[in-house]
Amino acid sequence: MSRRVRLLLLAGAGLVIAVVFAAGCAELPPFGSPDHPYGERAVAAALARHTANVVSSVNFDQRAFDTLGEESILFASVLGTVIVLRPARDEDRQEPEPARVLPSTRLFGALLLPVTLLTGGYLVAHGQLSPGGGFQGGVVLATGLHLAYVAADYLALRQVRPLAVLDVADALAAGAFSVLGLVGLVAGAAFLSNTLPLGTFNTLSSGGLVPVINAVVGVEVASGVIVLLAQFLDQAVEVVDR
Amino acid sequence: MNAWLLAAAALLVGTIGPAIAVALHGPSHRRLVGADLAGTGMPVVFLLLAQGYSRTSYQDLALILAVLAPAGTLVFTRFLAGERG
Amino acid sequence: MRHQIALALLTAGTAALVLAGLAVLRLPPPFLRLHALSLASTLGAPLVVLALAVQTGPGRGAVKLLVIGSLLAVGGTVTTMAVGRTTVRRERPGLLRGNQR
Amino acid sequence: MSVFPYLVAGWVLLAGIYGLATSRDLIQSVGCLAVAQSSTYVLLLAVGYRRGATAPVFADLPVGAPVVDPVVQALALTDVVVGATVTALLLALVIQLRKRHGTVDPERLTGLRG
Amino acid sequence: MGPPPPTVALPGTAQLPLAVALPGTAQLLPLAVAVPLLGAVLLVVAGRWLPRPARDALTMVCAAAELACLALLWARTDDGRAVSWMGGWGPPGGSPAHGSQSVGIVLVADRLGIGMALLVTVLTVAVLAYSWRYFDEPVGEHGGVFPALLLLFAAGMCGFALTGDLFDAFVFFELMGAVAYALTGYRIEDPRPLHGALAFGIVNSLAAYGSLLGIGLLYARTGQLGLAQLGQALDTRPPDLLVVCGFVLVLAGPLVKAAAAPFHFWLPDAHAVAPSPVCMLLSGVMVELGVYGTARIYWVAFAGPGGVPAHAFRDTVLVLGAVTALTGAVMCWQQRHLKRMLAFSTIGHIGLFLVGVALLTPEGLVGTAVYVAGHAGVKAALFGLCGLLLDQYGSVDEHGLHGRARELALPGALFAVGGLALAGLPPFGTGLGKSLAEEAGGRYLPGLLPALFVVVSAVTGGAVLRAWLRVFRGAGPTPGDRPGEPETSGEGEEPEVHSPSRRLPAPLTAVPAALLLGALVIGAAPSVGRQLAQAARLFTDRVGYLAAAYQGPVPPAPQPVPASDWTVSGALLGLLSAALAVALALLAVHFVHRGPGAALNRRLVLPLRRLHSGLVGDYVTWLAVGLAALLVAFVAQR
Amino acid sequence: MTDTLIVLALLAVAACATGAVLTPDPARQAVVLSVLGLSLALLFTVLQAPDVALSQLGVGTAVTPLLILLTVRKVRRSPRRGGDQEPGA
Repeated sequence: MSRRVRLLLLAGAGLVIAVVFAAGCAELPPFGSPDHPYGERAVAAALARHTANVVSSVNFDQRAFDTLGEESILFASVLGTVIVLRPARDEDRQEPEPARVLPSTRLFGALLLPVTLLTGGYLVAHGQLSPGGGFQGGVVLATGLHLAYVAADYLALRQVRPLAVLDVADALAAGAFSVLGLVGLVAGAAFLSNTLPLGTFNTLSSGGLVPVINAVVGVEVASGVIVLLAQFLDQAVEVVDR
Repeated sequence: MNAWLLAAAALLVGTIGPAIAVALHGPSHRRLVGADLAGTGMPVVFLLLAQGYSRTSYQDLALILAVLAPAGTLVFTRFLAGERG
Repeated sequence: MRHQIALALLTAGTAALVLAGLAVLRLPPPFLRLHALSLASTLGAPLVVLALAVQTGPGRGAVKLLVIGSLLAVGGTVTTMAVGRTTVRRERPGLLRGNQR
Repeated sequence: MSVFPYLVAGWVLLAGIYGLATSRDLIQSVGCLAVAQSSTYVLLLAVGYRRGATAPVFADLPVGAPVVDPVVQALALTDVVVGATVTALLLALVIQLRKRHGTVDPERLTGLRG
Repeated sequence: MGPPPPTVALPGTAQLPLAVALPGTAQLLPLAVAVPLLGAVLLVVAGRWLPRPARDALTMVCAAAELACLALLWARTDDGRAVSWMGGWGPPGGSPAHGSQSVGIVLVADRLGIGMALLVTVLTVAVLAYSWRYFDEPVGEHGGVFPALLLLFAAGMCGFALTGDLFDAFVFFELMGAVAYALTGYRIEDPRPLHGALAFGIVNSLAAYGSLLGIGLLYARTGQLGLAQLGQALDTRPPDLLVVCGFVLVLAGPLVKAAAAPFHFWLPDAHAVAPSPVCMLLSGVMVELGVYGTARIYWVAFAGPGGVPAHAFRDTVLVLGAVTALTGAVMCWQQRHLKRMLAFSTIGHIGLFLVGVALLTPEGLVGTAVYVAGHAGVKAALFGLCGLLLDQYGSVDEHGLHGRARELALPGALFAVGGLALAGLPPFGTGLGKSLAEEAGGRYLPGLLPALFVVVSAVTGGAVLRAWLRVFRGAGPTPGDRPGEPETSGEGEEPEVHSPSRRLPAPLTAVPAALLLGALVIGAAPSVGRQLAQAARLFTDRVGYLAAAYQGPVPPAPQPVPASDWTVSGALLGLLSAALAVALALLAVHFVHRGPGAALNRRLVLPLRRLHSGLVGDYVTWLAVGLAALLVAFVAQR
Repeated sequence: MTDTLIVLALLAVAACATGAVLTPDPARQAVVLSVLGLSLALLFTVLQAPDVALSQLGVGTAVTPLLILLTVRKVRRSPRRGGDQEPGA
């Protein structure tokens, strides 16, 4: 198919999709309408379970099964990336050279690294109270660790990054999620039921299972993203063709 | 309608808009100027929104961005400078 | 009274940031644009944060705001320098022969 | 205004499809895929918005205050994670592809056709 | 405010006395997803220390546990549905009147869903047995990753088959997608798998995002995510453009997964190059799950008065299926790369499955169900045999292997049997399914639809038999190359194992043989068909599904159980297509240069082959064109 | 006022998305994508979804552009196609 034909086909198809989509949207409730039945129910359910952040309640309690699937996707993607980027037979590793970095950058990175890790931890811990949670905090933790790379170089990063441990931590956290689900079954309730004490509203331990799953997700996301980024950094910096 | 939201809207038009415009043109390192400006302006917008909506918990957004945006920009400068390591 | 001070600071900060934005847009030479960047991070952002802190009043909230503000100022300065170095390398490779590879 | 956000979502999707269809670089294709995905966030959150309401986080909010729909936010959150990980996986494939094929231009990959 | 009353969902079926030791029916549903997930974790953690035999044994134990779980579920559900609300978030107070008031995710399993999950697990076990001595897997750090990915794949597919929630289906769709991309690109030393995996990944992800947009639109209208709840909410007002738009967008994902034309371009690229054991799963069951998803979503959510009219769905999907079937058959005949040939034959059969589903009758559905089961066995066996050829000769090229596999007597015989079974030879499951679907189709479009079934199965079976004659019998002259035509040769493949001179490992023959035997049993044992017929009746009972999901009393299904036995005409048509396949193969091998169809070939077939260009950009364009066509079709028939 | 903010954020998203697909060079696209991530986070905030905005900040402005940049770097540094620099740089 020539480029011209492709563009013509695409233009035609795009036009049709655009027209029908726009016409369909015209039938939607207007933007900002007050009618959200599922949302109302979710809010009530979250408050009944003493979880202040309703989004966390939906993610880690009411629709926790989705999150189980989502964490499995993360786990599978990390595994897949590791296996796709595994060293081939005709590749070598090359020790990277220390990099030259502006002194201001180095100082800034060194200062910021602890701040980032603290912020990430804070986001994970407050997941059921304020915006944030395991996922957001995990990403911040993982990205924060790579400040070591920005500030110094790859060699420094490798020293603060126990990859083998994180690899296992990622897997264990993924497994812990399923195990938490099984706890409900063993307790005679449904899979992933919230069988823990609910605690006082608006405290760090409120919400029963929510803070636990939240922490598990935080560990999984942080270690998973670090392993993921490590694979790419290895490729970009270390691995060379033989 | 309050002054904080008004200021946020002004920043969106006056700072973020130009930043996006710059980020959409030219070679990478010139685009980076736009990205950097957006990285500076956006946390301020988030703080103003937090105040304007009277939701102090939105300030976390600015905090996270203040931590992540410089890291992102530094990574960009590192790769675009074409050096090794 | 506190509100008025806050509004004044807010106006000044917003003006600085908008000025920086317009400068980045209108100034064609890449090195002049960098000045606009540092205007935004060292003047505009701290002023707005100060306005917010004044509005909030003394307490933990204000401290958090000031921490964010200082992060912004420091981070902005460092990134501006880094962007500047990259720009120099790309646009005037001769200037930094020592660092060239 | 009553449909504008939905239309923006549609626009972003079509833009992503256009980028994917015309891309000459597989890394850029993956970027376009990320753009196409952002249309889903826009639509989901626009659907959940409610005028005059605020975020469904009751730590600093009286119970009973009007809040926007938390469910779509949870869905969008899931979607963000899924998108990031799939992007990583696809980029890993691109890296290996470049090693084996020596190119990331889809037009120069002729191993599979007919 | 206190905690709400516990709303633990209990199964609607009677508890066996065994239930003290065994998990309850409702608990089995999440277990079917959790067991392989946990197995994958175990393998990744322990795999780096365990020696290979221990790892393989551990994998087998996990797969067997999963199999036991699903078999128990199959036994317990009989003529009913198992329902399980995740986290106990069922209807408030457990009352069916509040069925639409729940906030949780529901898993609903009837025997078709469990059957798909069982098929997944059986094939996974077969694949694990097959790859016992197959790969030289990486060791150490990456040990255990391949079986872990297989288990995750199984978890994703089982979750997709059992869920009763639209967004949850999206999540599991993405899970099986992500694993499938990684597994397709598993052989990183060879360039083509990476190319195929990338095309697969981009097209599938894009379609999944389309589905999610559709889910967003439907959520905006109804405020529901559960399939049953969604269907009920849609029925409260007449359908409009929004429903059509949401329906088509939601179907984008399943239809791309099902590789319906013109969404099919990724499939031959991916299946031709994925490791053979992975192909067994991809072609055997993952693609069929796309059809299953299409059927389930339509039946539960859109078959009501507020959804998409039955005639619109029937006519549109019939055309879609017919186009898919013909495209698959024509392209299948053109291939010399054996795995690519099998991939196109899968597309041909998918077209037939779509036709069977599109009839919207229990009869068509039971035919499709039996057909899918039989096809899974046959196709997996054939892919397994291709893997054997790859293992022994480092090639899957029909021309390059000409006569070279004469010494492989047993695999050769199996390959021939597979070809005949693919053509629908009685009493294989494929033959029974084909006959049942033909009969159901003949009632809607007499003559035309049965002819489609016969032609497509004869051509795809004939292509396999042609390859058998050339590769295993050395019949006819070696065909020359076709310069200037787009073609994928099967030569120069990186062998999947790096010790080609070794003895033929036993599982490489035993597993395909067992799979073919399974396909035979499905067709020959009447109880299989009868149970699937009951399942098909249950599947088409929308009212019953809604009631079950709401945990209310389920009214008895109105339709009679469709017939599921061999008929004389069906058996004759099966024999006819098998004979046609043999004739086609013989003609092609012995009269290769004397085709009167050269002009036809140039006019029609060559352009079609050119369309399969291997370009991701083209595939995305076709995806958009297909969506636009579906939108036009459904809007026009509203 | 809130509607104005939402419209501005939507316009920013649409502009960045359009710009990103029209940028053929992946390194430049990475810069645009990071700004797109910022715009999306802004949109989510004005749509009162700070949770999603936070993860978008992490993923959209940090992780995805970083992954793309690392891929670009790997691809450009591979020796089989030497001297392939960013066009126009």
